[in-house]
Order: sequence, then structure tokens, then C-alpha cells
Amino acid sequence: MLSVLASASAAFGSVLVAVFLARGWRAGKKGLWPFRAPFLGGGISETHAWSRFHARYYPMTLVFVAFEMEMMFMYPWAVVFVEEGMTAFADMGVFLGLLSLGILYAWREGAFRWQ
Amino acid sequence: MTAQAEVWAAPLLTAGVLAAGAYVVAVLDAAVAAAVSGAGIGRSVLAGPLRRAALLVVQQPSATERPDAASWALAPALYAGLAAAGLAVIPWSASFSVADVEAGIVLWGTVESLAIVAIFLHGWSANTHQSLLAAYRFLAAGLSYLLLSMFVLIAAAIPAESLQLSRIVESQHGLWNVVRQPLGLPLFAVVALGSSTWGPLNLADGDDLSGGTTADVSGRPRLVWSGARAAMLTSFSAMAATVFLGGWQGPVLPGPAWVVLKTLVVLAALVASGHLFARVRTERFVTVCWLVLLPLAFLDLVIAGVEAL
Amino acid sequence: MAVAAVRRLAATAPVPVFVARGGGTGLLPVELAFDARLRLVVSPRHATVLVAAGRFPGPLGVAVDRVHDQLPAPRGTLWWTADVDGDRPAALRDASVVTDADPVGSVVALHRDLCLGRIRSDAAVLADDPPNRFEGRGDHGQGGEGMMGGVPWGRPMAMTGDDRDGLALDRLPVVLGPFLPGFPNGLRVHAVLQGDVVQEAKLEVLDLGSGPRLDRLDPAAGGAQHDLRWLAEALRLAGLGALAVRAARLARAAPAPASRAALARLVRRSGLPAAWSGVGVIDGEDARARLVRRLDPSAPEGRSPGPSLERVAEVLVGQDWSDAVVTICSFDLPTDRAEAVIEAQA
Amino acid sequence: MIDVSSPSVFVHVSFWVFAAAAVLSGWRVFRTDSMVRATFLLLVSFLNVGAILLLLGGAYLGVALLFMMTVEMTVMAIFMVAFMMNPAGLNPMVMVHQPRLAAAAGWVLFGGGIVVAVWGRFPDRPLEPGRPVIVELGTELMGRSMLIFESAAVALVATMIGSVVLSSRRSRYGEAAGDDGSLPPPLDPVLGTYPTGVVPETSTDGGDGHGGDGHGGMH
Repeated sequence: MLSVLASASAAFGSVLVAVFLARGWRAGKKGLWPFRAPFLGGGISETHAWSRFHARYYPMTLVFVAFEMEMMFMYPWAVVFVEEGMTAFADMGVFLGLLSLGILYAWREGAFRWQ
Repeated sequence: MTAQAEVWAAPLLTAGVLAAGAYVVAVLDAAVAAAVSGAGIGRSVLAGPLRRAALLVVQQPSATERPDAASWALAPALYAGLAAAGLAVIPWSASFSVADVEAGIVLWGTVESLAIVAIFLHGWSANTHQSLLAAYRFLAAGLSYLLLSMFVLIAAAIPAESLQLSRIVESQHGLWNVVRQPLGLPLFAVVALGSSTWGPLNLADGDDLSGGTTADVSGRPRLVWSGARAAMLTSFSAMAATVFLGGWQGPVLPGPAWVVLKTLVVLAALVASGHLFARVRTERFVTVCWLVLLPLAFLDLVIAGVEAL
Repeated sequence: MAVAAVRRLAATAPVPVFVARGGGTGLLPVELAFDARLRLVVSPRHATVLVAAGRFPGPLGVAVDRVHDQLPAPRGTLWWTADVDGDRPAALRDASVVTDADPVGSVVALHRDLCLGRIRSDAAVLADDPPNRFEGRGDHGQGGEGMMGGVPWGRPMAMTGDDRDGLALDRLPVVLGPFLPGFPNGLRVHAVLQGDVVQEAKLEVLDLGSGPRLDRLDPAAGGAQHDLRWLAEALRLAGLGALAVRAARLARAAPAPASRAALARLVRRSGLPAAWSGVGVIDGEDARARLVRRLDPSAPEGRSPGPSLERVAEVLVGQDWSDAVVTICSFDLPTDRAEAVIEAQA
Repeated sequence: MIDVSSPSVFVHVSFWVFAAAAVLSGWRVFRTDSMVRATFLLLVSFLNVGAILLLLGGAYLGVALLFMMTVEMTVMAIFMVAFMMNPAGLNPMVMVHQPRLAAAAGWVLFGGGIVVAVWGRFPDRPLEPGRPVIVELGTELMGRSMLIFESAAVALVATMIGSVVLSSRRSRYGEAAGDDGSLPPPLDPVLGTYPTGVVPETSTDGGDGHGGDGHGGMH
């Protein structure tokens, strides 16, 4: 319990320190317009940078989410691996086989390329 | 140590180690840069980081036309806090660690994924073009390398029969994981470089995008961000030392000294790689990550499984 | 007290310098990376001193003014030129002028004086106006109606356009350069970006003026010297700052073949050629081939005239912006070079 | 790790702090006008719920929730920004559809929750501290629940394949659409400089110019 509390406070403490340092941002938020223009090497932009951004790798992110959900089963699996022996090993084979299948399919469909 | 003292000592220890770590990273970086550039390492490498920090303290913080001010200020803070939270789960000796939680490596995974959020937010919130491009290309890489980390840490958990880091260190008695699971450490190094956006995986803050997420950041916020990156690299090195290099175990010296020594070795290697290897291209890295590194991580898991049976 | 101590410490820091390269300098300013008292930075936000190198007539001067106003305080400007009678944009009106080959001493002194408060930080030169008027009109002062209307905070929002994968997301019209890392002097890209990919591109070289030049290359070693400067720029772009310094050092004097070969070996081992392979292919030659050709000390590097700007623009379309920058850098477009190199090429 | 049977004052205080933070950030999700902020505020809400799970002694479940939700919200942010009008809240907007219906439904659900909380009967079987919950979870997955576990794996692979089928360019248009990575995109005659407030009619396969669902109402 104490250790959890300590780690939480460690994280929180450093956040506070950092916030203090970053306070400069409040002061810097107001500046002259030329100062606040986005740096484009002396160029200009007609619009705001914020936009409906076309992240072309979005099929990859969907594969990632499914993959990651499966991975969450593997943590408890690893803990009992030695105890369960061959059962766990066979299980892992099935698991990795299925995952590889998904990746191979995604690769064939070009989910990891976007240019 | 009494319980009350522990509550106050732990955060101080964590913060102190990270501050020292960030300084060491800056010194190592300057030394390696001087060696690679052929200039020769001078005394200035020791004072250099402090001077540069001082300059950032007196510099005016930048502003943009319409930033997401709260996220912009909080992203570096979150990033620094994550480095601290990550360091907190590292055991320093058989009897002491700040937070030796039961699901240690899962908590570590949370730190990695929140670090992705912090870096993305840092690039997003400025509302400027180059930082936005950097944030998005980082995200593609981040969502790719994260899986590697899960696999190699799970492989390390198999012989330990636990997700707890102290148990993982104990399981390396006699034989370190770096030998037992040789693929683990190099793959984890990729994750370390990615999560600290360092060297060949510096996609978020790359010079080709005028500094990427920091392209429009100056002054103290930039100081916090640079410090947090170095602190993150330190935490990752400590984690690598713990999971793959036997942590506190070693002859003669006390446990914490071994942790520090091994951390420094990993740090030096990671920092050096930053000056010796060119930045990867995002798209190619994503492809390599899924089609080469991920199968290697599978193999790492199989090796760990066969070894444990 | 403490503040004064921090300022004194800051005054001794290696000076972060942003260099704006104009006409009549070629790639000479890249060599400043060699000096340990300076640090060449890629964004004006990271700099205390703006070194404007060369001539800045017309639109190039406007670009310098823009960058000048983006430096955070304390900031100062130095005009490094061989042609003090040339056009002097607003940002350089009060700048100290350096005409000799080595501006480092002046830069360091300027930085120290700025940090210690001995001289005032440069004032802005552009008018304090938003890019568009917006306040006071519309429901929320954004200057228009609706969720996408108006010019909130002085700029309109991006609007959608089709893309090859069937999605119609926002397109951003931007003008990039000429002072971006990897860009040759005076080059400006008019691009439309959707996500990170270039949908349209037009390349333009701004007027670089004429007159005396800063960079006089040794005609005998001219080609090699220029190639090393180019290499320093390219290495920095690839995140290999330390190797870039090494290349800059070699560029300062006629280098021994052995030290050039050592640099080439390090570059090959860095994986940079692999990273650049397949990028910016024109006439069957990619960025990797162009890099490797310049690494070889014995080959007559970079002598072929570069492709036309239109052809480069064609290659940029469809690439992501990072690759587009690599493509632009890899060509070493002859926008402004020392006569020695141009003669060697002719 | 945490003695659940007799919680200390720290646990009580932490619970209320986390609970309040979860509710507050959940509320802010619907009050902000930036998609990125909304997504990450939702994440903050989930993180606080994860912390409460940790307080309840769910050593694995709590941390797993933190981990999962973080990456999932990150991916959600990509899609929210890509498809929502005004993704960064540059112009003000409201985040709710059909506010009356939503408010009514919300109150009904809240009332239901109150009823369950006050009159419901909760099991009172606290775990003894130090029980190896993660090992038990693993044994369960390897034993009785093996079938469930494996069918989940199959379902997730189906998800992977399904998402690729739906989203990848080649799957949607087949070989005929060409898979040249650098195929020039269709050009628009004007450099994107539409008069402000005008919706360009560029609709092809991808939905209308402002991202299909036209999220949020005009303010």
C-alpha cells in the first residue's frame, strides 16, 4: 500500500515540478501575431494546422487494437506457463499462429504501407 | 526504514535519480558527439548541459496563434511523471524498491502507452504544421513498437512465473535473461529509443521537421521536455538492466550499485546509437516492425517457453 | 541574485544560432557547425542569434523578417554579407554587419551581451496584426457563421478534398521555405498537404540578387569542398549531427583522402543509404544513389546538372513531407553556388 | 498489496478522489469542443476507474484497464480527428446530439443506478490479502475457460481481418483501382481555398465534404 502511494506521489510530484516549470507557457500565450505564426521556414500557411488529418496508417491501428486485446490474455498465461507445461506451450502455438495469420493478411492487403 | 519515512523518501529518491539520470544522459550525449565528430572530448561536456539549461530558463517561452494551451503545458509534465512512475517499479535490491507491484510489467506497459499519448499531445497541441506532422508520424511508429515490448517482457515473465519485477530479477540468478533470451534486449532497446524519441527513432523531434514537436517550443517548456526525454531514456535503461541484465545481482558491490552500473552501460549504448545510426523512415520502420521485429519477438517468446519447459 | 547567476551561466552556453541563407553564400554557412562555441539549430524558436547570411532582395527579405520575429527573447541579429550596399530588409536594419570570413566571434559576443542584458533584445519588425481580421464578427467573434465558417484566431480552417484512397479529408495549402533544413538557398515550395502526403507541389526559386559573394571556393578542390558542405547539411537532416560536424570540419580545409574515406565509412554504416533508398526517384536514380556518389572521394561528384524544378515537383507529389524534404535535399539544386563549382560543372 | 478487508484512511480518501476525478472528467468530455480533448478526457475518466479497481484489489484487472484504455483512446483520437468536423474546436460547438432525449435517458439510468446501489444486495466476500489472483486467473484461462479464451482469439483474428477488409484501399477497390503507392491523387482545381463556410461538393466514394456524420450542432 505504502509503496503504491509512494509511487503515485513520486509521479505526481514530478508532474507538479514540471507544471511549475511549464508555467512560462501562460506568460507566453499572449505574444505579437508575427511571433505566434507557425514556423514554416519563412513561409506561410493559409489555414490552421489543425484539420481532419488523414492518418494513412489507420488500417494498421485497427489491427493493432485487436492484437493488443489478445495480448492482455498472455500476461496471466505467462505466469502459469511453467506450472501448466505442455498445455500452455500448445496454447501459445495456437495463439501465435492465429496472430501471424492476421498479420500476414493485413500485410497482403497493404495495411502497413501508405504512400 | 520506517513506513512514514518511506512515503517521503521514495518520491525524493525517484526524482533525484531522474534528475541525475537526465544530466548523465546530456553529458554522455555531448561526449559521444564530440568523439564522433572528431573534436575530442573536452571539459566543457560537464558544464555544457547546465549552461544550456540556464539559457532555456532565461529564454522567453514561445506562443502560437491558438494552441491547446493546457495540453501543451501538461504534455511535458505528464511525460516527466511517466518516467518517474516507470522508475518506481524498478527494484534496487532484494529488499528495496519504491513500488514492487504485483503486475509490474503490465504497469510498465501502461507507462509506455501513456508516453505515446504524451508525445502525441505535445505535437498536436501547438497547432503548427511541422509539429503536427511529427506527432502523427510518431504515432504510427509508436503503435508498432509497443507490441514488441509486450512480447519481450512476457517472455521474461515466463521463467519468473510472475509479473513482478523483483521476481523477474530473482529468476535470473545464475543466468541473465540477456543470455537466456538473447533477442529480448535488442528488441527492448528499440522500444526504449522509440519511447524516448531518441536517435534513429527520433521521429517526434527530428531535425527534418525543424525539431518536430519542439519546432515551435522555446524556453522553460522546452527545458522540461528535453529533461523528460532524457529521464525517460534513463528509466528505460534501468528497466533493461533489471529485466535482462540481472538487476541488483552481482558480486562484491551492493545491489543498488549494480543497478546503477548496468543502467549506465545500457544508457551509454543507447546514447551512442543516436550518433551512429540515421533516423529511420516512418513507413519503412512500421513495415519492418510488423514483419521482421514482431516475428522475432514471437521467436523470443518461443525460446523462453522451450527453455522454461 | 540567483537570476543574475543563471544569466551569467546562460551567457557562457554554446550559442544557438539560426542561419538564414540568402544569395551569394552557397552552402558556406553550414561550416559554422564546426565551431564548438556555436550550435546550429533548425528552428528560430531554439535560437538566440539569427545569422542572416548573404543577400536578401525582395521576397527573400520578407521571409527573413518573418523568421526574425519568431525568435524568442532575448534575440539578436547579425548580417553576414560581402555586399553591405545590397537590399536591407527591416529585420537587418539595426543588425550588426560582419563582412569577414569568420563571424563566430561576433555571434558569441552578441549572445553574451544579450544574456547579460547589456544590449536590448531585438524588437519585432512586422506589424502586430492577425493574418486575417476576425474579431467582433460572427457568434463568437470568429468572423463567420457555423462550425467551419469564419477565420478563428486569424486563419480559416482547412477544407476537404478527395484522395486516392476514397476518403475526402482536409487539404492544407502551405508555403514552405526557403529557410528549412535541407532546402537549397532561396527555394520555396508551394504545397498542398493532405495528412502528411503532398498532393500538389510547385517549386520556386526566389530572387537571390547579384554582387560580390561570401563563399569563394578553392577552384582546385572546389567540387569536393562543396560536396562536403552538402554532406554536412544532409547528415544533419538525417539526425546525424555529430557526423555533420565532422563533414563541416573537413569542408573547411582541403581534406586528406583518408579522413574523407573514414567519414564515408561511418555514413555507410549509419544506415543512411538504406534509409534513403527508393526516395525521390528521377531517371532511375534515388536519393541513396545521389548520396553514395558524393561519398566517394574519387568520383567526380555532383557534376551533373540537377533536374528541372518541375521534375522535382512531380516527384514530390505522393510522398510524405519528410520524404519530400529528403528528396529536395538529395538533389543539391543549383539555386546558388560559388562560381568555382558552377564552372567545374560546366 | 492492499488490505481490502479493513481499508485504511488512505484507501478511503483515494477512492473519493479517484471517483470524483472520473465523474468530473467524464462530464468534461461533453463540455469541451475539441475532439482530441474529448478523447483524452474520456481516457482520464477510464484511468481513474482503473485506479479504483486497483483499490478494490484487482491487481491485474486494474492495470490492464489502464493499459488497454490508453492505446484504445489513442486510436480513437486518430479516427475522431479524421472524421469529425471542426476537430480541434477552433469554432465553438456543442458535443451532444438530441440533448433532451440524452438528458432524460441519463437521468433514468442514474436513477436506476441509485436504486441498485441503495436497495441492491452486494456480495460480501473480501479476498484475503496476498492471494495470488494473477496465478488464479492464468490457471482459470488454461483450465475451464480454455475454450472461451481460444474462441476469443479466433474472434479477434476475425476482427483484425474484418477491419482490414473494411479499411484498406486494396480490399475496397480490388486490384483494378491500382495499388501504386504514389498514384497521384485526384486534383482539385483550386488550391483548397474555398470561401469560408462553403462546403465544397467533392463527394465521391468517401462521403460528403464534411465527413459524413456531421457531428455536433451549430452553436
